[in-house]
Amino acid sequence: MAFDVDLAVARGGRQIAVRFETQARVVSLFGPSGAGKTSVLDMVAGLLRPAAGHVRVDGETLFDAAQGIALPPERRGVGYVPQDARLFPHMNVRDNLLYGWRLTAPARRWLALEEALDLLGIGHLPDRRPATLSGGEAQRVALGRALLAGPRVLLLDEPLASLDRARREEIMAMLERIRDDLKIPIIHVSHDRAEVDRLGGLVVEMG
Amino acid sequence: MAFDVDLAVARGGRQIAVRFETQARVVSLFGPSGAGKTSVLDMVAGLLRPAAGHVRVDGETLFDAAQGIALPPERRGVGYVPQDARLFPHMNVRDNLLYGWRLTAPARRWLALEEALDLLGIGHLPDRRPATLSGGEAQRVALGRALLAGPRVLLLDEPLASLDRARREEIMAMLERIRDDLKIPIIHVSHDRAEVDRLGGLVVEMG
Amino acid sequence: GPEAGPMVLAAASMQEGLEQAADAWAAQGHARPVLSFAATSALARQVEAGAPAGLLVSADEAWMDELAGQGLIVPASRRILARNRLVLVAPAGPAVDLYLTSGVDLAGLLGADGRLAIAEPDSVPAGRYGKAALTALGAWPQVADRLAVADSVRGALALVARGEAPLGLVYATDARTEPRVQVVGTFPAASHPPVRYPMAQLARSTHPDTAAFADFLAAPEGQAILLRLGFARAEGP
Amino acid sequence: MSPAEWAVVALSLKVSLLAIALTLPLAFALAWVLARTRLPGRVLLDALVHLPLVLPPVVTGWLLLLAFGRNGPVGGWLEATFGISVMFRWTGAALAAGIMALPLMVRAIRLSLEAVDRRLEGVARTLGARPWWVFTTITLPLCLPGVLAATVLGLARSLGEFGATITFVSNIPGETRTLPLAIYTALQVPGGEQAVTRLALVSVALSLAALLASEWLTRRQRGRGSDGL
Amino acid sequence: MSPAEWAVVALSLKVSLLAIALTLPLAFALAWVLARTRLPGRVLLDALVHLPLVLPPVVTGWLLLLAFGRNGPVGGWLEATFGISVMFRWTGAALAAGIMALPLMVRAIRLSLEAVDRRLEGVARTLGARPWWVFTTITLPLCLPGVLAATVLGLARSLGEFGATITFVSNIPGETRTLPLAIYTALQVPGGEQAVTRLALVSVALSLAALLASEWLTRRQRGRGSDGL
Ligand SMILES: Nc1ncnc2c1ncn2[C@@H]1O[C@H](COP(=O)(O)OP(=O)(O)OP(=O)(O)O)[C@@H](O)[C@H]1O
Ligand SMILES: Nc1ncnc2c1ncn2[C@@H]1O[C@H](COP(=O)(O)OP(=O)(O)OP(=O)(O)O)[C@@H](O)[C@H]1O
Ligand code: MOO
Ligand SMILES: [Mg+2]
Ligand SMILES: [Mg+2]
Repeated sequence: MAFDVDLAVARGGRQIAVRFETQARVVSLFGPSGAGKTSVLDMVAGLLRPAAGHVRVDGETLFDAAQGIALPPERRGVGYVPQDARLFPHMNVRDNLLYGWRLTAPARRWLALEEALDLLGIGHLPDRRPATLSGGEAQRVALGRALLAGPRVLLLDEPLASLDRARREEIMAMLERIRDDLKIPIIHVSHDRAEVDRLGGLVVEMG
Repeated sequence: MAFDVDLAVARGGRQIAVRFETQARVVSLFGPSGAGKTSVLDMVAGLLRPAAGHVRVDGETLFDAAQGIALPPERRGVGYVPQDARLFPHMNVRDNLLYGWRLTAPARRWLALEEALDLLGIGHLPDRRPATLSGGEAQRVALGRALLAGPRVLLLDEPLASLDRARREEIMAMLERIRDDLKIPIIHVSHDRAEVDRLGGLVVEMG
Repeated sequence: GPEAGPMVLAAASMQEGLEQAADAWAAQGHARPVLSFAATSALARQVEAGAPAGLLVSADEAWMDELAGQGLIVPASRRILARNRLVLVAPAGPAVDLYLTSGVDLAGLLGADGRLAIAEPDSVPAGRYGKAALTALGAWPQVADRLAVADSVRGALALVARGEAPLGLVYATDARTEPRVQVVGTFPAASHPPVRYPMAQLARSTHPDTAAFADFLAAPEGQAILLRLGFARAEGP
Repeated sequence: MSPAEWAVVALSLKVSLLAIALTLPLAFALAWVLARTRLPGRVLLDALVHLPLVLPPVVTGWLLLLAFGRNGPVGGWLEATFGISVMFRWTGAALAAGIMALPLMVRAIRLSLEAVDRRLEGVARTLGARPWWVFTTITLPLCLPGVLAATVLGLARSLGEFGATITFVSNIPGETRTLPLAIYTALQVPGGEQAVTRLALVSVALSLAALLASEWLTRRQRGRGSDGL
Repeated sequence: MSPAEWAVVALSLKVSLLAIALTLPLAFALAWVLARTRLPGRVLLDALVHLPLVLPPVVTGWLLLLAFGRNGPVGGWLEATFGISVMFRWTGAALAAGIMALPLMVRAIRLSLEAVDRRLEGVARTLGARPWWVFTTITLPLCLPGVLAATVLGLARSLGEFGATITFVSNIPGETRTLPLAIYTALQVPGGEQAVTRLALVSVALSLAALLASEWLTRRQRGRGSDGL
């Protein structure tokens, strides 16, 4: 079982609940704005405490309310790309990218800085501060930062929303390779049906 | 001439330049991430000072380097929806929405609060603080805030990027009405070719 | 002997005299005493808290009594180091000589809105003596609400020197340090309790030179230094 | 507490409140200049603002006496022009307290001002707000935490101000004898500890009240925040 | 400046630097508790931190004397256990200066700490950083402006500290006679104004240097910002 997720939380007066159990390596969360997609990623990442339920990825329990298990975020091995890029404003792009990489055991890493710069087309930015990046540039840096940490599962919150078609195409191809070659499971939020279809996997409708 | 725009600025070591002169009521800026689309909107809005050039909308000169004209932002009558929503964090959604509305002469207004809440599907949010909104909710509030100020020109920076298809459809329809019924010119950034095609008008390729 | 001399805690108004005396003592081949100047109240409280000092020179008998009551001083060592006179000062100008006697019209001298500069009359020694003197002369009721109360004699002196107060009540020793003021009258010795600076060795003192330095201060050589600065002889008329 | 002691408390409050009321706008203006402008003499101005903090209070009081005394340049001018003098007056005590509080207040406001996201001000202008309105509705509320912190710090500092006050305007019952001066007086005499303790506790209670008020205001302004981890 | 005066300056620096070095971590810890925890006694703690600001400095000095004197609870214990005493020592002067600077430093740090976007800390944790590392690499650098402001304020306040110091550790040349005490001492002798002016100018120069250093550090940390309007 790649994913066994059953989560519930109350937010802003709304009841958010999601449940899926699947062998699929990719799960796409789909649903209207405000349905709770970001909240689900936050709960899987350990940034929002669920009211009840559990999260298991590839057999490992990250959270289980009944058993009183709640791994802290740093031990979940998730590569999270938030909806807003949320870059560290006091570090340049390079240090943002290497933040998780430096904390990862060399054996766990599967991407090098140069590769990431190249794949994401941000090779001209490493010395820039986040405040000077365009929307799409920031989003790509956030993606690179998550990948460089050598995560065991990817949580992508509309990671391609501000990117042009060509760039989006390249990154989709990269995500496919990550899915297929590295066998890294992905939970992914998108409003783009084509994107969702292309990554295949389970589509979870919310809201 | 709806738009007569000729702008140049240097940013992050890159030369950004754009030029269009058109009768079209809608201009779509199209181009890769980092091409300078946001920078152009910032210059039209008066938030970034161009190195050279001019901006004329419906015959009115907002900026002209040669003539030394540079209207301050508050006198340009632009309805700007930034790429990040940039809501005022210390006000609730209602006060965000009404910020420009309250500063607009009643005769200039063409939208009421209730209509905006309704059109944008944010009728349940007026008492919430921006920090508690989802990505798409914040984006819709930013759009409503710009529209309620009764602008004479709309500057939209990927305003629908985090919205689901149904909501996007509704808002596109609204933008079409604004374009056709109110004859308000629009400059619009999008990576979605379908969106661009639907609004018609001039497509300006950048980068 | 040890490289540093005994620690002496002394009222701020004794500063100049004690510095000179310490120099003279050092010139005789002794280690120079370490002098710390502050308000008497602060010094006394430091002694109460167990400060490791040798000698205390107080501006005030009350604090010395208090410490004696707690057994913090060597009773036999207590003696008067010097005395002072209370004077009335005004900003420097044409010489004036007032006879400060019963019924003196201080309020008249202050003018319509002038104030009499004085150290805090309820707590600071100079102020207490001043209040006593003014009361004895029958002038207190006239000036009680016309005071400019400073935290120390120096503060009162500064107010007169700057011309902010037309009159001030200070010690004779203070008056002669400030060229911008002139003494316009001296309070009769009988009008207030004698202004005396008691000195005593602290019970905790350990430095071998402590008693010798105290003796030096009380001896003619030490007294001469203080006399030059305007203090009155410890014993005498 | 005796009626005289209550009068001291009332006077202290009056002096501190006037001090803060006068100093807050000045502190804001200075913080603005330091945070937002590129004035050539900025660092010198900054150093000047810090002066009352660095100098012993009696020196500050002494400088005030030189400037605002009847024979000082400012004091003489005030007297000649308006016939007013702050010497020996509670207004002078407020002046001294305000000056001593100034550096603390400028710092707190400046920190908050520098943390304001200026892009929000830009958006507000596109919505039709003139600079002054942007300031009132965006900048000022966003740096309210700093303004509140400044007010509390300033109030506390004013309540505790002693050295500059007594040097400048002396210690006149009912006019300039604020709490610290009363406490100091009590501390000078043997056995005055009881009065010191009583008055010190009143000082503490006053500043506790100011703190509570500011905490409440901050919490109110911040509104309901995130429910995140 | 005479050699004795230079010695005073050196002593002042030594005292102030020790005071700040000791107080900064404590101030940070207190700011953290006040900004980030929901400790029940928070407001009381806050009030306690403000005490040295509200009370006249001599009262603070007196309280220190009561606590750290040979017969005081802390002082007695220190003496009995380690055989050390801060009475009449420069370490005691640093203690007094540090205590007086504490409330200013706590406030400045707290303001910055409250302005940190906590979602950044969350992201850092998903990237594998433990809480302590998040603190070191994210939280601390982001509130560096507050820490620097606290350092400058604290340093200035320590350099200017007078009342608590003279009350607590007396006025001992070479040991506790810092700049403000030297100024006070100079004020007692006729014609001391020149020395007062000289020493006051040194104080000002020192704090100007601290200010310049902090401005430079802040600018360096902030890096090249936006080129926007
Ligand atoms: N901190 C918060 N406090 C209160 N309510 C919140 C908070 N964050 C989100 N919400 C609410 O919870 C609901 C789910 O939000 P979430 O961000 O998960 O939605 P989403 O599906 O990601 O939407 P979008 O596609 O617009 O990003 C929304 O109604 C939102 O308003
Ligand atoms: N404040 C700034 N300082 C320096 N360089 C900047 C700044 N803001 C933007 N840039 C640079 O200017 C270029 C144009 O940025 P802009 O935000 O206009 O791009 P964009 O076309 O909107 O891109 P995107 O689609 O990713 O939002 C980019 O290379 C960006 O890195
Ligand atoms: O020397 Mo005193 O203690 O100011 O009268
Ligand atoms: Mg979302
Ligand atoms: Mg952009």
